[in-house]
Amino acid sequence: MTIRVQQHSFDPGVEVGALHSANLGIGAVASFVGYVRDFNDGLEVSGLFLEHAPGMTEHALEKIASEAHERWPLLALDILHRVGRLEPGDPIVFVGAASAHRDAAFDACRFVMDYLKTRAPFWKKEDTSEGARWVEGRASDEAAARGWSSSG
Amino acid sequence: MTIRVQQHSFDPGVEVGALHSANLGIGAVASFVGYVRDFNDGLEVSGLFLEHAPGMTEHALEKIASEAHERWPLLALDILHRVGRLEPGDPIVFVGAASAHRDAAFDACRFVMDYLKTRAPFWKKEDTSEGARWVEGRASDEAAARGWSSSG
Amino acid sequence: MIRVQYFARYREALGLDGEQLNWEPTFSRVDALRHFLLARGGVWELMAEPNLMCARNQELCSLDEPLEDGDEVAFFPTVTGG
Amino acid sequence: MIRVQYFARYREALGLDGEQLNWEPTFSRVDALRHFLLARGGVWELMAEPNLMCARNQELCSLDEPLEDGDEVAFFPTVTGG
Repeated sequence: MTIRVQQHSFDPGVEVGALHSANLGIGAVASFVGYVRDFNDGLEVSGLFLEHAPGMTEHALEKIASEAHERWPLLALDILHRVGRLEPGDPIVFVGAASAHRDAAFDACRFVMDYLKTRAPFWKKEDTSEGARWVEGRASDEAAARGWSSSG
Repeated sequence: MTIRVQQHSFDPGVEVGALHSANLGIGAVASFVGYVRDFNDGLEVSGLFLEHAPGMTEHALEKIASEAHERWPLLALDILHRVGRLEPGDPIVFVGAASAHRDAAFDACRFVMDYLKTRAPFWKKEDTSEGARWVEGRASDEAAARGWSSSG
Repeated sequence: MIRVQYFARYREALGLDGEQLNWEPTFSRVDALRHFLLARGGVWELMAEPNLMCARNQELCSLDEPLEDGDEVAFFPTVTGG
Repeated sequence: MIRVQYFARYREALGLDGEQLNWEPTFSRVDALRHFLLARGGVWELMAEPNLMCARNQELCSLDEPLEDGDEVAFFPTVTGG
């Protein structure tokens, strides 16, 4: 499994290709790319600063990835999260899961995203038309992450 | 929405980029790539022929895509399916769904894949170590597609 | 006139990718046409497969689908795309 | 000795990214340390926020988590990655 926290951008095609290249038994790669939007919670957004907790971040991502590997028969898993200053349209996060069949790939990809949103130490500060503000966590994200404990 | 049935290959990164380029309000692109595996149902696979029903195929894909647009607030949707002769490791299908938030993107992408598996006129004939054989539909695929009718 | 198409394993088994049949009022539904073909016997017994799928005028349909003169019908095994 | 870290909105509001506190036997759990900080009053009242999250030795934990001399603790608002 690959885990990266980095400032620079990425190409989803390269990531998907790398996931698949691991094994000719891979029949399915489900992936997700999150982007900076130009609008959030009623305000225009002109940029974003992504803070994280070095050390703790890697711990949290490894734990999430290990749990995904335990739950599903994955042949490869890739988590890449950017930090620092980002502009609208910039990709923020890539998660890709590879398996023989699509169910495991889809489930694992979504599981990792749900956990990233609620269990990994990243925080977003937006520059909006009314000044800078910290983004607050959404209750729906917390509910999504909790959903996996009961269905697991 | 983009729908293509083609013989030549594709680059998932180009597809994801094109989906996102539609709109700076896109916060999430969920995508899926299916690949030819080198092994299926207990036999080595050296190649695959993908037959389809021209005309009917485009009809079916448009119907699937329209239904996805009706169910979720999508900002872009891309379905690309290859036909003809393919080798192990070749990408077969790309489905990408773009939305403001991840739930709609994930749900729509998986919905389209489940329907593609059971409602679109494609058939696979594998070259295996014991000769050529037509791949038979899986009951689990049918169950997955039916699941969307009850949860919709 | 009814145009009938066969795909994939059916096409290969029947050695036929399609045919045109004169319209008969008994072809009131897709299932009636299926029974007509099944009655040919021999290799046509695959028309009795429980997983047989069909389409009318390029849209998936059930065997109950009504038929009209001029329609196009397709019979095929379970699809396996994606 | 306990090393305490503050992140994101907490870091900004407190004007502090971390501090070292002498170990006190009363710091038996993370929640006891939180109450100690909360008692400083003023801006420290954010330690009473219902959504406050915490970590011990770089792992997310609950406020019930036991503490030991030498541990590293972090307090922060709800995470918003992904």
